[in-house]
Amino acid sequence: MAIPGLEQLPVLPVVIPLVAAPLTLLMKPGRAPWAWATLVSWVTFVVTLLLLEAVWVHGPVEYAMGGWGAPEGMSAPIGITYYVDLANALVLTLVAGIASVVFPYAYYSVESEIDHRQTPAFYTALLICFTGLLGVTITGDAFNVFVFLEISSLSTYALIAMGARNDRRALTASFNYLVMGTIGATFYVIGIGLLYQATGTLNMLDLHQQLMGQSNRMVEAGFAFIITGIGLKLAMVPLHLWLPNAYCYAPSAISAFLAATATKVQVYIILRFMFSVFGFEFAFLEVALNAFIVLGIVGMFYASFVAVFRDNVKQMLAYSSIAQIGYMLLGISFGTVDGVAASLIHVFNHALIKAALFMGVGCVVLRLGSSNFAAFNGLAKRMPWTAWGLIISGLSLVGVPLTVGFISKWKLMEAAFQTQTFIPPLLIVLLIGASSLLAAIYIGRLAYAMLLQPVPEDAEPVKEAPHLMRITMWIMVLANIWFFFQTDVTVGVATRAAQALLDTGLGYGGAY
Amino acid sequence: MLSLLSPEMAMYISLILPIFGLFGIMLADKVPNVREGVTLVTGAIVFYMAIIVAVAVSGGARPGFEVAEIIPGLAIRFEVEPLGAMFGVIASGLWIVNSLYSIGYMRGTHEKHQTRFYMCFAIAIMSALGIAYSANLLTFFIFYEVLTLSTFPLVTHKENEAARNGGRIYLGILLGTSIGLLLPAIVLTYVLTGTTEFTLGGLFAGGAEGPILMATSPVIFVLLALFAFGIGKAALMPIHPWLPAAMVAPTPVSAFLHAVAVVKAGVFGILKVVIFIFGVDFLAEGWAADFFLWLAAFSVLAASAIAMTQDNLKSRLAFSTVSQLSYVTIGAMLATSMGVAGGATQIAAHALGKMTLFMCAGAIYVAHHKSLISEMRGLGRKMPFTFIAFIIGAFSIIGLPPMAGSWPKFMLMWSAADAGHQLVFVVLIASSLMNIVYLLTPMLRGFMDPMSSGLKFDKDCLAEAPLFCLVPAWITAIGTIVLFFYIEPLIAFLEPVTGAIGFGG
Amino acid sequence: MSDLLAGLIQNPGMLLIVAGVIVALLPGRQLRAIAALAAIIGCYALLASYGTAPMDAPVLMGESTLFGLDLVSIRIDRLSVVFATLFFIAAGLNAIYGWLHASRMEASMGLIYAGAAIGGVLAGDLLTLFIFWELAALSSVFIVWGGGTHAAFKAGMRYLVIQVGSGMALMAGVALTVAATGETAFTAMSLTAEDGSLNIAALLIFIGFGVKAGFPLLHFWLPDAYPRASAVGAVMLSAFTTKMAIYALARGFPGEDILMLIGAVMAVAFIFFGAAASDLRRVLAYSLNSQLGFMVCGIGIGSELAINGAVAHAFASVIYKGMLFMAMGAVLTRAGTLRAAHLSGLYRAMPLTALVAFIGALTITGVPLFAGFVTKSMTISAAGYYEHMLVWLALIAATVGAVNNIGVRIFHDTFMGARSDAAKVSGDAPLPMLIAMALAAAICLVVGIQPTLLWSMLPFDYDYAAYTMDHLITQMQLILFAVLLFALARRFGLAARPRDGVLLDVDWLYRVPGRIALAGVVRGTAAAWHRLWWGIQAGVARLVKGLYDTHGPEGALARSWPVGFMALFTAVVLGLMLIVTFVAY
Amino acid sequence: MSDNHHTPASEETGDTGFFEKPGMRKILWVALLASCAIFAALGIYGMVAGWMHPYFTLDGLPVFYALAGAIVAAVLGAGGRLLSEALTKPSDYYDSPADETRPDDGEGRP
Repeated sequence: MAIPGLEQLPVLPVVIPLVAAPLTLLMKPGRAPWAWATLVSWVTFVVTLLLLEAVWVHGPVEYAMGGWGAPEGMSAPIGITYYVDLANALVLTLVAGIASVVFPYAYYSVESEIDHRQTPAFYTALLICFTGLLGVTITGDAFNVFVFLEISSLSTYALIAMGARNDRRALTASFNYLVMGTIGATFYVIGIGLLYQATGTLNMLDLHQQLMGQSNRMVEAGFAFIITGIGLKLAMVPLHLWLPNAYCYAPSAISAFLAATATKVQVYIILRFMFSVFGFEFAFLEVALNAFIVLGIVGMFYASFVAVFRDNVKQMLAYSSIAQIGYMLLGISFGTVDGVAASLIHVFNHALIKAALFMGVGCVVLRLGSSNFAAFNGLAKRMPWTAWGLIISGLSLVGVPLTVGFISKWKLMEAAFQTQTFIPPLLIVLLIGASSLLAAIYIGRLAYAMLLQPVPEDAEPVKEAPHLMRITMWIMVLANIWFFFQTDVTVGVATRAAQALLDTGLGYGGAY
Repeated sequence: MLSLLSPEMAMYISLILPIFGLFGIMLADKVPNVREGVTLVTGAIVFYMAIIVAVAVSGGARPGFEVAEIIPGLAIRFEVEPLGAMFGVIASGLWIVNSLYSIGYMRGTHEKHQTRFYMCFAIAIMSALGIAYSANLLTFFIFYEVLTLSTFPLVTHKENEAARNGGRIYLGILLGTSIGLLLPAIVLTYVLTGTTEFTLGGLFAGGAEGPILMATSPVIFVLLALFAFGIGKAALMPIHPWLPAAMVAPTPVSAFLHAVAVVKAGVFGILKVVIFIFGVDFLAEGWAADFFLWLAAFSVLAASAIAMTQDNLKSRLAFSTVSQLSYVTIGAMLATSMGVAGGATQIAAHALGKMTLFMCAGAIYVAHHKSLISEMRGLGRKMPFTFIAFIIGAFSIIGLPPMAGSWPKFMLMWSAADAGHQLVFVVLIASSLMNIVYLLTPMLRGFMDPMSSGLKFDKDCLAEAPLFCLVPAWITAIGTIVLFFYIEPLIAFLEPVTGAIGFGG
Repeated sequence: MSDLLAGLIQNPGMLLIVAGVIVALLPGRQLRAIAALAAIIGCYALLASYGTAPMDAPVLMGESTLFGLDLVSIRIDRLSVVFATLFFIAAGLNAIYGWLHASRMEASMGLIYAGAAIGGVLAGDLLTLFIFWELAALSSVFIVWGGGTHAAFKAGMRYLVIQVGSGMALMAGVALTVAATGETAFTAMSLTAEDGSLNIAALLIFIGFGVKAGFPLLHFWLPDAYPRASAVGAVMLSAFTTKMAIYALARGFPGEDILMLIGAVMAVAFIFFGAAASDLRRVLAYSLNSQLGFMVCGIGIGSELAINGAVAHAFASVIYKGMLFMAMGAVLTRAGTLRAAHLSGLYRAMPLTALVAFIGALTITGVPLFAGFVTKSMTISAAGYYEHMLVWLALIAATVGAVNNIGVRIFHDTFMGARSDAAKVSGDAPLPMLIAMALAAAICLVVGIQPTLLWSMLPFDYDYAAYTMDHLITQMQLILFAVLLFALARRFGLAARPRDGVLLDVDWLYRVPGRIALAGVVRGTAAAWHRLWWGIQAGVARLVKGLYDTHGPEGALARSWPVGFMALFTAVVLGLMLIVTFVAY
Repeated sequence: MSDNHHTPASEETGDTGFFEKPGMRKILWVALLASCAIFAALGIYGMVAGWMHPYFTLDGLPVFYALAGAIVAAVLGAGGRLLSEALTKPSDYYDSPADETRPDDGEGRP
């Protein structure tokens, strides 16, 4: 680190929330845990921003936990290494940024949806989950990924289950997620085990070095286990079945937070493993990429179709998330800098979009107690701020210009045109367009209900959502517009990050 | 024109003012006179601004400004060239006429949600101006979509089952083609050239460095196809069904769609793409345009044939529009300077003519609640002024002097001769003759045909539509005649873009 | 004021058009008639002030630029001036004739029509010609509709289509011409290009002219529409459209050989149709068409004498044909019908009209002392001088045809003989009609007696002696023996009037099979499209339903599955993944 | 063209006008025949004497024009009749007869 006094920077994003989480549990139910969690998220966000800036200016940062660097003469580092390049710095910032908006937002929503006495536990779990997500992103150690993955997952199960006060089905959803998440984690750890068997290292950088030229059954199997495991966590079609209900029955704030962060982190892991750990020398990568094209396209369409017919807005958005993951997979599958950049950009943009949407739905749930379509009829007249926020972020989801969704679509199409895969580029682009149209249909349905449907006649008058929720939601909505104009953060960083990822060897060969 | 405003400032104002107008309309929800007053004042100012811009453009200026550069080579930027200035003047000018007419129509038929109606109009006109002034494909695309979305509530204004179905088709086709085809076309353009700026002489023609692609490359064909079908507002067959489907809207909306903004935005886009993205000469070198030329020619005839079978006056007019729009496409795809000039003048001429026709159709509906042609026999005696205006408009569409519609036809023929596509002559002539049959016959029957005994009107009792319906129709009807005589200034105005000042120019 | 308008408005025809619009707004028939007459005189004065110029040194005025082309609104030379003058005379006569009977529309459109014709013959370039050409079509169709019947409406629609078609052909030809040469000057052109191939541009223009000139097979609109107009309207129609086309041919295609053939066919063929038609104005229409053949032949011959003859005959033809239409109009006004089978013996009630018809018959058949004699002789002489025997024979035959169709059918059968029921009319033609007819008759006589008055106006200075013994004797022989034969036929009951009914002509082709074919194509296209569109809609509906069944809330692909299944499924996916991995490697 | 006025109907109706009087008709017949004879004779004389100038050999025939007039008239009479027989259809062939009448719409036309 060239910046004096910031040597410890890479570790802070994990340490701060990790330390803060148990403290939360000690607090009085009510406002204090919330305020504390919010404060933590903000501090973390500032730290991640500093980290991003540092990486942007000075290149990748390596941090050996407890000073256990690679001993003299040994190539493999023994201890856990944190390794931050632009790719994970971007995701870190994203996760922390989303948290710093969603946490404040959560207050009223949590008050109404969670048992008052459970609030300290809730915020504790939330902070732990936050820690896990950051840890997964930041670590340079394959096994450490598993650890943080489980940290975040376990807390997530608890958080989802807390939705049971509103709807008992949250329990089932949480249980399902638990089973599936555990399976996924298990697969992942088996995969890691196999790789360790083959290479004797768990450090990602080192893994890459060791795997170079290796292509035996064990590595193949490890690859398959890792991809399936992460794919499961990622809700990659056809392994997505746990996701809709989990998102749907979770408390509103949790839906917003998870939708915007959890799957995004998994996309980063996939990227990391495919390009940094295995790399292009790995013969099977091509096959996997081709499979991703198909899975991506299938996901884009299949999940969108389902979303079109859903009567519950949260479920609709959940399925939409699955479809959006299809875009990210598609970007990855191109195996080019542009493609991976497009994927990263979409990770970022989609987080903004989905956060805003779920926050909007949360406002509606707070006031109307339901996220069914019927509740949205005439919403533009009853809760104009919420409705217009939903519309704008919905347009962003569709990919309408002036919103970030457009940038995603644009970069993805641009990347698609420049690829050489077994599907003609033009066809891929047209399919992207077609699936955007499906998004237009389900968002259009929502917009139609809100704008043009009459308010039910027997409806009682409702107030707008509390200022806090509206403001935080609109911060997200405006971010959707802001990052259309400010593409340095997304396009600029993502392109360089993708470059770094694709450069053989985790940053050794790259300038970044 | 003496003006304290710079053309750039005028552009800012004309793009932003409608939004203020929107809020003004919203605030004046309960006071219809003030609300419509806001609309008209906004319209007048915007029109004035459009004229300032046009005057500056005719003086050789190319006012413009950049809002933001999104990605290198991809910016939201405005710059006005003559074609856009013309479209801006047409759209903003006819908006005033249309607003006047809307007042008569909406009050005459006691429509609901009038505030929303005027608000949507304000957004739509803003986006039409945005389209007119856009300096690149991205900006064009943005406002193109805004136009689609803002007109959707207008199309479904009646909120019944038919309106919803029509609206679904309208939105489905327009959004579908624009996102599904136009956006890929724009991206591909960007991928190939690194920019989407409208460049005089053609982006693909490449200027001094030479073309980026061979003119005969299949990629050019693919791109042209994506653009031609992607700009669904140009209603090239088979992308046209949204236009008849949108006929469920109140008549001012139809007039707006057909004459003021929407379809004009489409064919304007086609012209822009041909002139500024491909380049006229570049396109002429290759073979790609020929397919679309004949498709447009087919469109002209087939749409006319379908129009003949429609008994609903408005849907007949809708198919007539499909047919007439393809003239512009023909002009563009002939890929000669005279062709694009002909297409450009057709935009203006058709705007005036079709506007008249729709407003008359609406006036008939307001006054007598008749929308089927078979019910209009002898009605001309009851509302002669409406019918005469209609006939003038129809003459213009047919292409008879002294109405403006005759010049584009002549220029297209000229261009067809230049390009060596003599078969286009047959299409244009047949189209004119079919126009007579399906546009003129029903209206003249209202006058010239003796009435059947069942239909007797009092001799002295004219039952015209309200003046607010009638006067706008006459304004545009007279406009077609005026434009006939002032075609030369228009050609000269467009010359820097089209390169057509006539023979040897 | 725009360049174009500034140029056009100097054209007296354009001014007359403006006057026509104003007249439309005036109340009262008398006032309208007075205004119309004033406008005609005023505009004529303007034309007269421009003077005249020889053919090879025309005076050009009202120039403007359009599309980089030089437009010339007015070209003054002897050819254009004589036609313009003729049209002014015809317009004046029409105004007087319709003093009491012209409707508002007829009064106004009649002026516009005349103005368009005048503008057209004065036009110095093809584009200006096109403008007036279409204006003439546009204004005249209202006169057809002035007939006020449903049949007139339909005939008018057909008329408009074919007239606009003529204009469009002209436009196409002009477009081709300007694209090739950049010139729009309306000068003589040729159907064959310099390399001997067909000149498409000229051909299109030729066809455009031919439609209005009533070329055989393109003529059908004429006998279709003219008889449907009102009494006043038919007179207006007879004067302008066809003569404008004759002017255009004389200007554009003098000496084009094919014209001789076309003219000869016209001259002969239409006398047969005239003989077979039962509606008297239809008889006149065919006769008019046959007379056009004279002029077309003259233009085809192309010598100075022949062109002079064609122009002179056009002049006379407008007057006498107008006069005959006036007489028939008067009969229609009084008797209410023009079906030959219902009319005879009208001279008792309408002696003056009968006299006019008689004079008309004498003129058209070419009896000496009447205009027809001098004008026909020129063309026939030209055909003789230049050894075009077929043309010459055709023109002789056409003269005999005129004897039958006009002398026998129009004059004798209608006005002479027993008084029919329809002939029990209230009196002779109204005064304004009589005045107009008398003026026309006077012109016929003046020209017939003092032909040099007309000679001086003709395009070329050509000293032609009409009143030679040769001409007198041959012409009288021709007429008298024809009359004798018809008289004998009547005497011995060999001749009968044509059957009452509709006489089929070429128009049958498009009114029956053409109509069916067009309707078939139109319906077929529409049906095909609608089927396709319904198919698409039904397909989309089916697709949506199918998707709903699979992806809807109850669909297999969207249901919530039990966790056991999910786990199992995950295992399956992993298994697949492993298999693929191993197999692929 | 003071020609034939022989119409049997005139006797039947008994409505004889100026031209239907038998004396008048006789005069007209005589005048017609006489003028025919005169011009035929003049033609023959002119041709024989040589002060008439035929265009072609065909019209060098002394009474060519007389013959031509008579023959064409005969052909035309027969031809017209045939054409009428062949091509005349009932009045309602294209339009209904009602279309031909001008309905009284109680308004007068524009």
